Parts: sequence; C-alpha cells; structure tokens
Amino acid sequence: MSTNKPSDNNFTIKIANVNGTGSASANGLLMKSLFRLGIPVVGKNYFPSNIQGLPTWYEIRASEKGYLSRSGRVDIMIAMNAETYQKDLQSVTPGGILIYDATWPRNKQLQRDDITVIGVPLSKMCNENFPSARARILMKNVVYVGVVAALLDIDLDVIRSLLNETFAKKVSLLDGNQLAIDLGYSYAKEHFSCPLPYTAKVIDRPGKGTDIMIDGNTAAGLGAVYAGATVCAWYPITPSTSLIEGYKKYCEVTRKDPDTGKNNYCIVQAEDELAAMGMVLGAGWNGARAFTSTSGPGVSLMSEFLGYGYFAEIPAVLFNVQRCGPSTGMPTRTQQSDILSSAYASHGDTRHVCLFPSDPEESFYMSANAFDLAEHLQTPILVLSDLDIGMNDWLSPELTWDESYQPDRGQVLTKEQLEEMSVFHRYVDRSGDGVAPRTLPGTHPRGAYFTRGSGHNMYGAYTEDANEYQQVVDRLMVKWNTAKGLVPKPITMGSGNAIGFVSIGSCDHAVREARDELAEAGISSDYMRVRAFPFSQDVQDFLDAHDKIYVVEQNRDSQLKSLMRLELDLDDRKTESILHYNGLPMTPGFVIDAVNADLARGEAA
Amino acid sequence: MSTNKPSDNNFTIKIANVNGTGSASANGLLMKSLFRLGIPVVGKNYFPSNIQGLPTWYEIRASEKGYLSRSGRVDIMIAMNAETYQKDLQSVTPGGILIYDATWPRNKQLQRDDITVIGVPLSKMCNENFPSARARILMKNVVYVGVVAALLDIDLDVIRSLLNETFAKKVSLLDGNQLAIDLGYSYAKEHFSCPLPYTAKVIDRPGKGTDIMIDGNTAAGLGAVYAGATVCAWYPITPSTSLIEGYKKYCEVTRKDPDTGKNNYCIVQAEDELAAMGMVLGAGWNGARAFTSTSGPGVSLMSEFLGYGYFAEIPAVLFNVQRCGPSTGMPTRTQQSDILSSAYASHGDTRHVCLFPSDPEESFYMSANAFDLAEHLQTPILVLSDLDIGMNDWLSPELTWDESYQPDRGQVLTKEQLEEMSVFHRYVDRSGDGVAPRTLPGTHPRGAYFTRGSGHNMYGAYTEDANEYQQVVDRLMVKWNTAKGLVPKPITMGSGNAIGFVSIGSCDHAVREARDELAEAGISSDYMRVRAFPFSQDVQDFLDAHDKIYVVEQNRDSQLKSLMRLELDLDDRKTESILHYNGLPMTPGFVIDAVNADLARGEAA
Amino acid sequence: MSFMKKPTVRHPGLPRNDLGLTVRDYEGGMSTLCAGCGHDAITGAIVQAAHELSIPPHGFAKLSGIGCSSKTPAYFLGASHGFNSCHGRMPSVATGANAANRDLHYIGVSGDGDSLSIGFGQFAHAMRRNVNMLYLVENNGVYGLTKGQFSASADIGSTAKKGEENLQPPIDPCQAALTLGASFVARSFSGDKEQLVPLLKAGLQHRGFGMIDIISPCVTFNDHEGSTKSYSYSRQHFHKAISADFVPPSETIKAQYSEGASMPIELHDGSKIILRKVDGAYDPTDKAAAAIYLRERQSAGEITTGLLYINEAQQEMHDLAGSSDTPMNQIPYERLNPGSDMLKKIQSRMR
Amino acid sequence: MSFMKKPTVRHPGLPRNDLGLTVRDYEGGMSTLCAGCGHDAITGAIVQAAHELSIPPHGFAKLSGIGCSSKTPAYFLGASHGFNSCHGRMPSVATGANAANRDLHYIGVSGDGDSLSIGFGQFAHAMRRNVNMLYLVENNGVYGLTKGQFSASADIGSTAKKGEENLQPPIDPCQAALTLGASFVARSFSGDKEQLVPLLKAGLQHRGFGMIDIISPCVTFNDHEGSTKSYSYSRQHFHKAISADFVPPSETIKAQYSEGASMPIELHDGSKIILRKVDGAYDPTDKAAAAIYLRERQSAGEITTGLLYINEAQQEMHDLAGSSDTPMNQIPYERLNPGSDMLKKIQSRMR
Ligand SMILES: Cc1ncc(C[n+]2csc(CCOP(=O)(O)OP(=O)(O)O)c2C)c(N)n1
Ligand SMILES: Cc1ncc(C[n+]2csc(CCOP(=O)(O)OP(=O)(O)O)c2C)c(N)n1
Ligand code: SF4
Ligand code: SF4
Ligand SMILES: [Mg+2]
Ligand SMILES: [Mg+2]
Repeated sequence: MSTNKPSDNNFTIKIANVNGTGSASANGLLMKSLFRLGIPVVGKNYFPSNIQGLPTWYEIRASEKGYLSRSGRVDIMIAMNAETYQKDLQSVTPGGILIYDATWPRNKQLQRDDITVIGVPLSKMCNENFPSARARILMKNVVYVGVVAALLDIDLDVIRSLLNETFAKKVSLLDGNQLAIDLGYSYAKEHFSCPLPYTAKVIDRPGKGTDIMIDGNTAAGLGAVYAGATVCAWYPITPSTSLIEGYKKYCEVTRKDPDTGKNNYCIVQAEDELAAMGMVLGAGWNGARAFTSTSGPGVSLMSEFLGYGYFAEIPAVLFNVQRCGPSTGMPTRTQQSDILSSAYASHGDTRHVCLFPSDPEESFYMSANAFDLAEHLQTPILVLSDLDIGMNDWLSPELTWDESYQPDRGQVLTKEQLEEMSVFHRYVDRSGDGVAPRTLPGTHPRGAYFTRGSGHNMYGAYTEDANEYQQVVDRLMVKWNTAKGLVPKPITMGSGNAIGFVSIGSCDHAVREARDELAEAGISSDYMRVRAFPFSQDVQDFLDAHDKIYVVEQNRDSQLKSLMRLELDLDDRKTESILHYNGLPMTPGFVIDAVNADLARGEAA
Repeated sequence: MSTNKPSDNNFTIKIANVNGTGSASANGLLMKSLFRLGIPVVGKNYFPSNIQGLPTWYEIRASEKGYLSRSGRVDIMIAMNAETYQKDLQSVTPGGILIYDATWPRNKQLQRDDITVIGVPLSKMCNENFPSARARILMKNVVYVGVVAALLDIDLDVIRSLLNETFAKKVSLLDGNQLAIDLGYSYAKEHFSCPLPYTAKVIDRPGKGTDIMIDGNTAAGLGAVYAGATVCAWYPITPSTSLIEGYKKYCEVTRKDPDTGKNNYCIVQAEDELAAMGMVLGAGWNGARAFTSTSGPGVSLMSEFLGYGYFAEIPAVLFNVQRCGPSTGMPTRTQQSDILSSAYASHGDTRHVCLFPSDPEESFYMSANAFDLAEHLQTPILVLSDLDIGMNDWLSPELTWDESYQPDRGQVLTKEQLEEMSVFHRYVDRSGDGVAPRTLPGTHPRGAYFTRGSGHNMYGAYTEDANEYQQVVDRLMVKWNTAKGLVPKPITMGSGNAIGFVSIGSCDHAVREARDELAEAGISSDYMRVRAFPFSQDVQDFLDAHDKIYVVEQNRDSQLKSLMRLELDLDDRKTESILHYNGLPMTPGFVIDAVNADLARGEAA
Repeated sequence: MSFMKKPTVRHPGLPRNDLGLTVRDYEGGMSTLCAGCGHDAITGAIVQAAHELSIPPHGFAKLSGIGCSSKTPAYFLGASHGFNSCHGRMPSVATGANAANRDLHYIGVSGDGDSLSIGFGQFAHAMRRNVNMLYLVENNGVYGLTKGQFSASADIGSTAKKGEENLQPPIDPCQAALTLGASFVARSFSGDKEQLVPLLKAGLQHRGFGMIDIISPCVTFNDHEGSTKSYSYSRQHFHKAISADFVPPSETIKAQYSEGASMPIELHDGSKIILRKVDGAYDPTDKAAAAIYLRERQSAGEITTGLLYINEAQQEMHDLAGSSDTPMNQIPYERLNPGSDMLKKIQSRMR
Repeated sequence: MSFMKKPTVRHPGLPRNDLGLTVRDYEGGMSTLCAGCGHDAITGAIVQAAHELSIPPHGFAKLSGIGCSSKTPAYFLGASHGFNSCHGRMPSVATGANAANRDLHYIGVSGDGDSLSIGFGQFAHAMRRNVNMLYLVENNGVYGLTKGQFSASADIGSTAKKGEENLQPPIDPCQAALTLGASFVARSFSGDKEQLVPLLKAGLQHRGFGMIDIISPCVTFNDHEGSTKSYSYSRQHFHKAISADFVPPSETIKAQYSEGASMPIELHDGSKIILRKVDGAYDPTDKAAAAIYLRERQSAGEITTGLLYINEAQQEMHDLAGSSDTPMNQIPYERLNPGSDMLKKIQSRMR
C-alpha cells in the first residue's frame, strides 16, 4: 500500500491541530470541496478525550474508486501542532509533503530527505490581515485550506460557493474567510510549484449530486425518526452522544405538531445508563417505540436490565457505538470489542439479537429495522456500530424512504380482540414461533397481566415450579431460532474461491479494498460480511464453502470468531484471525500484510 | 435409579412444610441424628422466595456410599402442607411411604396403591400436650421426627443427646422437645409395624467422628477469615447472603483484638452491588485482602467495575453464588448459568480468572486460594459456587489449616525497595509473566502512581497512543497465560476409556454416582471436573484423549462447553451436552438417562 | 397466606362507585406476605382509594422494584397492568412508561431498601423530573425479603434498640423528597386507613410526583436482640435452614388519632414510635416551613404524618418537555413519519 | 494547555512547611483543562492547603470519578497515589480504600454530573456512613467532558438563561448533604482562594465526611443560546467535527469579598450569580438552622458560601464499626489467622 504513489483524486491529507483552536470548520471545508468535485471522500477525526489544548488530527482521504477506509498513508501533512511535529513528520509517506507554519523557525534537527517540506507563514499572514485575536487564531486554519487548494488545483469557485452557503446568514464572516482562502492560495501559487503532480479533478460518476456526506450517528438518529420512535432515554457518553443529538435535531424539524406546536417525541436525559435502559423498557412495555444509545461502559451498566428485557420479553432498541478498550479505555478511539458482551449481556442464560451496520447508510436502515425486529420479537435489539462509523464523515448514497413502509408492531392485541377473548395469557405461544401476543396497559381490563423478571409460567403467573420455568426458557430458544430467519442476512461477494474473508461492521471498507489489491496480486478470495446475530444458515454455508477463512475484526480477543465458534460449526484449523485493536480504524494494508504473512507461513511449513 | 429399593442407610426422606412454621430445626434434628450414626447424609432445602405461608421442602438423603447429590427419589414423604399434598403424594417413589397429619381427614380422591400412607394425628397430639399456641405449631414438626425415628429405628439416645446439646442453655424447652419426640415415637410404635425393612444403623467408616455437616457459604466465609481477608463489602441477595454471615460470625469469634476489643476486620453493608464492588477495589488497591459476595443480578451490576479491576489490575475476590435464570429468575433455585457472563464480565476485551468449587470443602480451600491468586495476579478472581453448594447442608471431611501457610501477597514493593529505586513505573513487567510490581498508597512518595481505567501506557501514564495502548493489553494476555499455570488443575478419575465425562461445580456428585451406576451396567468412563478458568493444558489433554465427551452442566446454553469451545480445541462432533436447568439440583438419574438416550441414538443411527 | 383460590363470588350488596364497580373489582391476587405485615394494610388502602376515585381499573399501571413491598402490586388492581422491575429501578421504568403514555394513572410501590439504598439515585431523579405518578415507600426500616438487614431509612424502632447500625443517621424519605424537588410529599402509617386513603386519593389526583412515605411495620424482622418480645426461640435452635424459620402470626398494628394529635405506637418488637399528625393550621404549600417543621418534630422524637407539602403549580415532566397531549404510544405512524420528501430536504444540507 | 514538560527546577527561595517541603512538592502534572477553567483554580487551592498543613504528600490518597473535574487529581499531589475510578463511583472506591487504611488523608474530587446524576446514590451513602474524607464537588452546572449537557446541579447561570432544562429544580449539594448526614458541609467559589484554602484545610482536618460544594465555572460550555457573549461563531459553521471546536482562551474568574457580604459574579456567558458569605455570627453547629438559612438565601436568589455545618461529635465509619486502630492493610497475618486449633474448635459445633 504505502509504496503507491498518490494520483489524481487519490490521496490522503492529514491535518495536525490543537484541540479547541477551531480547525474543524476549515477541515470540513476542505473535505467538502473535494466532495463537491465528485470525488469520493472520507474524513476521519482523531481527537482526544479533552476539550482544549491537546493534539487532534483530521484525515481526509480522496479515493476515486470510493475506498473509504483509513488509507494508512499521508500524502499531505499539515503540521499545525508543534507538540506532535516530530511524530507528524515521521508519519508522512515517502514522497509526500509536509506543510508547516513558517512564522517560527522549525526544528532543523527533525529532517527527512524523502519528503518535501513546505513552510507557510500562517500566523504572520493572519496577524497582518486580521485585527481580532479570535480571527487570528481561527483564520490560520482557513489559510491552509487555501494553500492546499492551490497545491491540488481545487476549483476556487467550489470553495467560494461553500463559503457563501455557510455564511449566508453571517455575511460579516464571509469576507474574512474568503480573504483567508485567497491568502493561502496566492501564497502557495507564488512560492511553490503548483499544482502538484496529482490534483483534485472534477469527476462524473453515478451518485454524484445525490450522494451525501454523513456520519453514522446522525444516520442512525435519523433512522429512529423514520422508524417512528417516540421515546428516547439516554445518558451522555462518547462516542454515542451525537446519535441522540441527531435524533433530537430531526425531531425538532419534523416532529413538532403543526397544530399545537407540541412535540411528537419525548427525549429524557437520564441520570445514568441504568435509568436510561429502565426508561426504554418502561416505554417499550407501554407500547412506544423507544431506544437508547450508549457505549461500552453504559452497556455494562445496563446488563441487568438487558437480561430483564430478554426474560420479560420487552421490545427495546439499544445502539452501542463501540469505543476502544476494557473499562474507560480510550473513549475517542474505535474498536469492535463489545461483540461478545453485547450478545450475551447479563447473567443467566441470556442472549440478544444484534445488528452490525458497516457505514452510515446501513446505520440508517438498520436503525429503522431494529425497531421492527424489537417489536416483532418482543426483545431488546442491540445495534453495534462504532466510533469510526458513528463519528466520522462518510460519503454515502442518498438515503431513501419507502412511502409504503408501515412499522411492524408485532403481535399486540387490540381492545376489540381482547373483548372477544374469554381470557388472556401473556406467554402462550400459539404461532409456534416462540412469540406470544402481548397487550398494552390501558387497553382493556382483560388484557392485564403482570410483567416480571422473576420466574413465571406461560400464563404469566409467578412460579417457582421447575417444569413451568423450563417451559418458558425453552420457548425463548424457539424464538431465538425464529430470529435467525428474520435478521439481515450476511452480504457476500465473490464465489468459488478457496479463500473466504469474513468480517463485520466498519472493517468492511478495508477488507474490500484489501481483497481488490490481493486479487490484483493474484490472490483472489470471496467475502462475507456478517450483519446480524443470531447467524442465519448463509453464514454457516459460507464457512463450509471455503478451505481457508480469514476472520477480520477490530478487537484483541477475536470476538466475532468466538461467536461463530459458539453458535456455528467453525473449523478452527482452517480459520485464521486478523485482529486490529490499537484504537485506530484498520487499514487495507494491515489486512494484506496479515494475509501475506499467513500465506508465507503456510508455504514455509 | 428410581426402581432401586431403599436399603439400610440408603434412603431419602422429604418433608413438605409451610414456610415460617418452624420446621427447619426439626428437619435439621432428623438429619443430624442420621449423621451422628455415621451415615453420610445431605440435606437439601427447597424454599420459596418468601417469608411466610408458602410451600417449602426439606430433603434428607442418607447414602452409605456417600453420594450427596439429589437422589431423585422419595422413600419417606412427610406431607405437612395441604396445599402441595397432591403433588407430594405423586412424588413418592413406588413402594415408598407417605406420612400425613391425620387430625383432619385427607382427601380420599387422591389415592395411590403403590405406596403406603400413614396417618399420624400430629395436630391433635400437640393440642393435647402443649398449652401455648406457639408450641402447638412448633412441636408438630418435632413429633414427626419421633415418628420417623421409630420407622427407621434411629437410636433415641442420639436424638436425646442432640436435644440436650441444643437446649443446654434453654432447659425449659428441652422437656417439650423430648416429649414431642416421644409422642411421635410411641405413636408410630403403637400403630405401625416398626421398624421398616430398611433402617438407619450405626456405621463405622473413615471420617466418622471427624466429618462435619456444613454448607458451602459458611465454608467459603470461613475460608476468607483464614485467608486473612480484612475488608468485606456486600449487598444482601439470596443465595449469597449467608456467605457474608459466615464470614461475620467467625470474625466476631476470632478477630476481636484481645487487647483492645476492636475488630481486625471491617464489613461494610453497601448501598448496592456497584458500591460493594467499588469498595472491594478501593480496599484491594490499598493493600487489604477484600472481597464481596453476590449472585447473578449483582454480577451484572458489577460488570463495569469488574472491567476496571481487570484493566487497572487490582486484586479482588468475588463470590458468585449462582441462582436460577436470567434476570431475577428463581432466586431460591440453583443453576450454573453465570459461567460465560462471569468469565467475560464487562465490555471490551475483558476476561476473568474463575474458580469452580464443587462442595463446601472445596469452597473453603478455594476461597483462601482465591485471595492468593488475586494478589499474585493483581486481578479480580471470581469464585463461582451455587445455591446447592452454598445453602444446603453437606457432609464434609474435616477442614484443616496448614499452620505454615503464608499469604501470597504478590509483588508489592516495600518502602525499602522503593528507597533504593531511582524511579518506579507501575506497569513494567520485568518478570516476563505479565505481572508488574505494584505499590501501596502511603508507603513512599516514589511509589506514587495514578490508577485509571482509561488508556495508560506501561509507565502508568495516561495515553491515547495506539502502540502504547496495545502494549498494555497484549501484556494482559501474557498474564492470562501465566494464570493457566497457577489456577487449580482439573480433577480426573479413571483413564483409558473412550467415554469421558466433563463437569463442573455442584454437578460433581451426580456425575460420580452416574458413572458408578453406568459402570455397573457395563458402560465405563473417565471423568474430569474442571476447576478453573483459564483452562490448563490438562483440560485439553483430557478432551483429546476421549472419543466421546459428555459435558454435564446445569444451564440451558451449555456455558461450560461454550467456554471450552472458545478457549480450547474441542471437537463438536464427539461432544454431547447434558444440560439440566430447571432450578433443582441435578440427579444421577438424569445423567444416566441422557447417556443411555444418546447411546441408543448412536446405535439407531 | 393460604393456598385457597380467592373466591370470585360477587357480593350484590357491596357499594358501587360511579363506574358501577365494587371494591372487589379493584382487588388483586391473594397476598403471600406474613400475617400482620403492614404492607397488606397499605394494599387494602390502595384498593379502597382506587375504588373511591372511580377510575377504571385498567386506567392504572402499577410498578414496583423488588422486595416484600414490591410484591404487593400483585395483590391489588388485578385488572391493571403490572411491572415488577429490578431492585431499585422502578423509578426509571415508571418514567419511561409515563413518557410513552401520559394518560394512565401510575402507582409505584417500593420499599425503604428499594428506594433509599440501591434505588436512591433513581428515586431522587424521578422526583426532580416531577414524573406524574404516585410513589409509595412502604417503609419498615429493614430489608424484609432478604431477611431483616437494616435499611437506610428511619429505624422505626430506634428508641428501643441498640447496636452499631443505629448510629448511622437514617435517611428520611420526606426530607429527601423536599430537598430533591417532589411536588407532593406526605407521610402516613400503614395502620391508619383513615389518614392513608385520603392521602392516596390526593396523591393520585395530584399532577406531578406524589411521594408518600408509609411507615409499615415488618412483623417478622423487628425482633432485634435486646427487644423484650424477641422471637428468640427459633434462633436458639442449633440448626438454621433459613433464618426466618418460625414466623408466628401477628396482628396488623392499627392507629387512629386525630389531626394535630400525637400517638405512640408500640411495634411488634415492643419498641415505640410516636406519630404526630399535622393539623388544620399547617400550611403544606410552604416548602421551607415544611422542612423546618419536620426537623423540629424529629428533634422532639416525633414522626410527622399527613400531607406535608404540595405544589400544584410545578410542571410535570411532559409539560416541561412540551410533549403532545396525545400519548406517545398513540400517535399514528403517519404523523411520526416525516416522509420521503423531507428526507430529501434534510439531505440537501449534507452535500 | 502546553505540551512542554513542567520544569522541575527547585526555587530555593520558596517558603518551606514544617516538613521542609515547598509548595512544589505538592504539585502534580500539567493541567490539560481549558485555559481559565475553574477546576484549575481549585487544584491550586488544594496544593496550597496540603502544603500549609504539612502533611507528607504520600500521606494523601486522591480519588475521583470521570469528568474534567475528575481529571484534576493528576494535577496536584504528584507524590500521592491517585485513583481515577468509574463515572460516579468514586465514593464507593474511597470508602473501600478508607476501610483498608484509616491512616491516610483522602481527597475525593468529583463533578456535579459525577456526584449528582450517576453517582448520587453513592454520594449520599458515603455521607451517611460519615467516611473520613474530604469530598469536593467541582460544580459547573454542566457535563464538561461530554461537551456541555446540563447537569442536575444548581444551574449557576440560571438568571440569564432560559430553556426547558432550567425548569427542573436543581439539586443543591449542600442541602442534600445536610439531609443525608454529612458531618461537615461547606460551599465556596473556585476563584475565592482566600475562602477556599481555609475550608479545604478544615475539611482535611475534620474527622468524618467533609463535603465542599465548589462553584467552578466552565468557560467553554457556558455559552448557552441567548447569552450575550455566546461563542456562537464556531457554531455557525456548517461542519461540526466535535462541538467544542473553538475554545477561546479565558481568564479564571476571581472573587474576593468579606464575611457576611454578598458578591455578584459575572460568569463567562454574561450571566450572574450572587454569592453570600456567612458571617462570624453564623453558627455552623446547628444543622436545622443551617438548612433554614440556606433555603432563605436561596429564595432571595443568593448562594450561601462558607462553612455551613460541622459536627465533630458524629462518629466516622470506623468508629461506628469498632475497627482496630491499626489499619486493616497493616495487621500482620499472624493476628488475622485464627489458627488450626480454632478451626477444630469451630468445627466441633458442626457435628
Ligand atoms: C440487584 C439486586 N440486589 C439484591 C437483591 C436482593 N433483594 C431482594 S429484596 C431486597 C431488599 C428489599 O428491601 P425493601 O425494599 O425495604 O423491601 P421490604 O422487603 O422490606 O418490603 C434485596 C436486597 C435483588 N433482588 N436484586
Ligand atoms: C458510565 C459512564 N457513562 C458516561 C460517561 C461519559 N462521561 C464522562 S464525563 C461525564 C460527565 C462529567 O460531568 P461532571 O462530573 O459535571 O464533570 P465536569 O466535566 O463538568 O467537570 C460523562 C457523562 C462515562 N465516562 N462513563
Ligand atoms: S418479612 Fe416483614 S416485610 Fe416481608 S412480608 Fe413478612 S412482615 Fe412483611
Ligand atoms: S470544558 Fe469546561 S469544565 Fe472542562 S476543562 Fe474546559 S472549562 Fe473546564
Ligand atoms: Mg423494607
Ligand atoms: Mg460538571
């Protein structure tokens, strides 16, 4: 990977900033201008668990083929943070460019002959051109956008129209930003040979104009709006908070009653995650589509309630936007290490249906789907996203909504149905699929039953009887098997090859790119991305159909592989884990290296 | 099993009572008198999650060979509870005897020809002989002990001396109890042909006189006293509460400072389980041997803190006395269904060392061992017992304590050692076993470090660096491998057979008895009882050495098998699960039936 | 207490409420609590209050945590949905249920262990949110269901007892409620139906969080050592299977006394508490005064009962949130779905 | 704020305490909080108080939860052991640590989110137990680290702000502490070192739970909409990577005012709070009076600061428990081991 040269519309820009210095807008501007040209682009934000003064990076990858994983390379580094200068210098891919603020002399001891170092007196330029202290800090960021625009030959009109749109209501700020862009652009034109051998070109491709830039949390929040979720209870935690913010934002836009001005939604900021989950169960029991969003520590705290939801059979949706590590870990880094703990959250014989979106688009659709599954199966559904999907800026096809969609509310008896029944028993499964009709409070006196996490029999009554208890937990396994046929099937690519990749969630882009590269190098493979737990038969079939399985995932303990070993027939001898778990999103290069190393071992043996 | 006839010193007595009517002392008296004769005996209590008025049963099994599992048979049923009369009648083993209170006419519609029904006018006798209302209720229970004594020809002197000891300080009660015994004894002698064909005989055997009757919770609590645990934090929950009560009781006896009268222990009744675990971590961090005891719901609530303990590497001991079911489940029934959730408690890549005692004796020794492991490995140790072990009355060899025992406090740097060091770094592993020396607060300014659940590097400093983070979690895996060599090895029996049983904890007695019976029927087998997680090499070796593996456990989701599939090379094709999960302790008959059914399937196929 | 099925015979002579229902229609299953348990008396008062209010039984939802007290929703309002949640977590479940349907009457039943120990955070925050519900703390000073450990609440027999635990200052649910924002705070005694029923009715009609601390003696675990009437007999036995081995049947303690009066009550263990009923001159709308009065009486060794504080103006959770009047669970999907055009519009800002 | 390593140069001129140590010996690592954050000022006060008390630095243990406030133990007392626990769970960890070693000085640092939301139950029960520690609530009315959601505490800028959240009654840590049994209750302002340092010293010397509510403005997330000085600029940008994108450097707000006086303080967002310092006549040993005074001043729109309540007679956790004077972690095993003879004796009752 890292030996490839950047080419037109294929390059990675990394910007090293200091937290709290207002770089996000500038970096977004740069990314968006590439997007407007039609270039597939992804922006990844590596930020600290801190508000001000610590290192933060933003990485923009342009990829004409639409590969949206972390590239693992840095073609243009904008080193705005003296603290990380040495590290940033080192991370530039040979042949790349480093831009630094030449207002102050740079450390000459830190040298590299294999890259081009470009100094731009950013602070000096800003001090000379902007009167206010705030603008001097902020505009530095905009100036480097101008520099990059010159280097990559980005059409300035695109940037200008972006600025116009952004500051439509704050015209006073428009001029300053325009000036900053121009300063940078002119300086670069004047002092360096612009453009570079590779540039950002207008391209045309399917999806151009309709594609959007979106993060997974916003998409999932929007999905909950479209699913008709009305109750949301949550407690702030990185990286899940923005999912709720997304839901809230779109509720405010679309869910105010036009007649009364009142809210057709109810968001409760809970006192903690235990309470958030309790609220979701209370609301789900009461017939509202309800959800929460959290991350690892929150799921741990919710374990008791998750077991309650499983055993008392209450619909609920929980988004687990995974972050890095055991315990508090690295809250602003990504990982897929809650797979096992989510699937079996809580004590006792408990198991949960999980969905695994891979990008914002899927976050949107799976979010909506999760509510249907929750109500159909009467059980908590855990949607496992991660920080990379949830908080980074992804190119995505336009989201659409089928106007004919009607929520699957599952088996809920109406007043009329209850009126006709002589007696109602909560947990009698007449359909044979393990799901028994439920009733909602307030519907009809005959519908009343007692929901409990303690032992109950099929009639809903309290029991301590061995057989009655066992009947209920055995039926829950029938329901579990029903779920296998209802959850999203895996997505497979290719067929007939001996090698099969298996991956999950945000590994997708890296694996797909790695597969393509490996194929070019003569190693062709098939690929399956698992999208739900429990696994459907297709997952087993894929495993059976391959002589060599690479399970690629982002955790230390091979949790996806573990889940497959537990629930499927997975031959360990033909299976190799490729594990990435340092908190950064995985690169295709990592996968390729792992495969090559394994194949080399195989040959050596 | 159930076709066997009871014989001398081999029979099961079951007593059906109503909760809160004071039967426990009488039932204990009966059990203890058999024990005093030298007969191995076990008493199992099936009680409701309630204080007064609901059905409760006590089951006494006498077994000359010392089989202490639930027999699955009822040779003598004492039906004191009208509510459960029908069920109790049905549960008598053909050929057995049912005793009921003949003061009131019994329901003649409920009949069985294959058992002997004996009526004793218990209430009437008590009303005639005891003036106070309280005594009339209580003494009914003692009268039936007299009846059984006559039927089984129990030496009345044994009962008398037990009563003398019990009421040594309450002589006023002694006479009443003696009278009640005599009333029952005489009535039986007069009205029925006593003794029965099988009786309770004085026997002599190794262990007689030294053996004790004890429950696992008391034993574990006592183990914590001997291990030198000084801090205990807990929250009441059935069936774990009596472990703390045991610890407290023996602390009060042995840990008052003779000089000052002050306590050399500190027990904190926490406000909930989260707090209890937090307190244990705080105390362990501060260098005291500290523990808590809880059950499933408590472990779920402690998940976040368990992950903290794993990642920040703090010694802690947690007893999980397992009960039945997901959620609140059946709190007074037994199960082994927290194996998976304990082993991987918490989000992220987290894993815990677990110990699995099988009876009170092992509860005592493993309890002590857990503290050594916790401090040596600097990590939480989970001891998984269950209600059957913890709350039932077991015959047990005498417990002994090696006077030369010294606690393994692990690597803790002293003031002197710190004085000599130029610098201390918390997580630097010099020994290569994954464990780094720690320091205790207050020892020396140079020993200071910051304990955190957030990302840290090997020096103990906060980090968000990918490599630094990974170094730490990789070392935790080194420590994990070290643990494999330190935890208790499995116990194996037999060798060279094609069939191998694998079981865990309280399954032990039932499996051992089943093995013996199967061997008599020509099906011989080997047996391994797993005692710890992570598994040592011996576990793998046993699996490899057998063509057919039966994994016997008391949960629905084959959690022990799952753990072995995850962490070992377990061939699923040769492995069969035998799962018992209705909340009652498993019987040998259940295991035998399952094996026979499997073998029959094999032949049919 | 008995395994006999509750008779379902209708008593034609029973008084009917505005809906034509008798008190039987508001009853639930047979209690399995100890004979004489204060909680059963509260159950009876709830049945009476609900009946007198003429609210249809399925217009209630009843929720609880875990404990003897938390079992009681099974014993009243058999025609209402019930939710026996996790230990200490009823407040959050009730909050979520209320968020989903603001139109039902919510009765939350909890114990002192459930509310003041494991559930204290949730208890506090449900009050702070002013969730529209009636919340009962059936307060016996012990963990009944786990066999008698001390709880964090006022030790109702404190004058007669000694021991380490008593030295910890108790948490008074009423003082806590005043501090934490409840809009309706009251206290009563399980045996004082005359006071309790009107308070329950008032609490059910209050729009907002109504907290009633109900002192409810545990007949079984109030036999602390040193107490004159200690049930020490069964404890003397060498063998304990479970600690509450013998539970002699007791009588519910009843109390009747008038406004402004004080009343000493002897508990099952022989200890005494003194209740003081607020009188007509007491102004329950002045929070500061209420807090001061409570403290004063407490210093005098008395436990104040009655309606201690009420604020009808304080907005309840939905009002604060600006929720639609239609309950969340009844808004048709058509009104929730922003439609595909809106989706296009939203995305137009993402390019 | 800077990546430069803290200079370790010794200043020979710095005043030395009784142990011969300078204030430098009580400092910690470089703060990573926002410039002007109130929490940093508190850190400075802790350093000064610890130095002035002449307690050896390793005689402290410092514990915290999660939040900007909870990060600060890394910035003081670098030679003390620190424990950055889970969110809201510091009180239990501190309780356990104290159970293990009663001889150290415990400083717990928490935030309003950490103590009043997720951690409220633990906060309450540590007070009820009267754990011997100094507990600081660095109170800014928001969740700083998760970027500015409202917390349950007194909204310190409430007069200037509007919006749904403000309508929920805030939890006042001091009133809660008085209700829940803390034996030392005080309030101060991060910018008032003159008041804060003596209070910290008093709290550290108090035997029992010392709670100080320290109002500590968040410079970054106090820019609510509608506020005159709203940092709306960066919000106007179409692209939000993380919400606190631009954090302009601010000055710590300082306050100096005398006993008995009131002082209006303008916060970073232009809102105002009024602090009122208790005067010499105030009697901090009368709990009821303290509670009443707090409520009165609150009604008058003032926030009372100073030592509000102290009870030196209330026994701390170990006293109540009858613990040995030797810390639990220092009792030699020989004294803990009952020996094999005792084991025989114990078992003699099991036959
Ligand atoms: C998480 C959890 N911890 C502990 C328990 C055990 N438990 C059941 S009830 C109870 C205490 C109940 O006390 P209280 O609320 O006062 O009710 P009471 O029985 O006195 O009416 C406890 C600790 C549990 N069910 N769940
Ligand atoms: C279990 C858990 N839930 C949520 C979080 C996310 N979180 C980190 S800090 C914080 C709030 C901190 O607020 P506060 O205690 O007031 O501290 P401040 O930053 O304002 O000083 C939250 C919710 C977490 N770390 N752990
Ligand atoms: S134990 Fe106490 S609280 Fe529980 S039912 Fe019996 S009397 Fe009531
Ligand atoms: S966000 Fe607020 S509380 Fe956090 S460091 Fe910055 S100013 Fe302080
Ligand atoms: Mg109670
Ligand atoms: Mg805060």
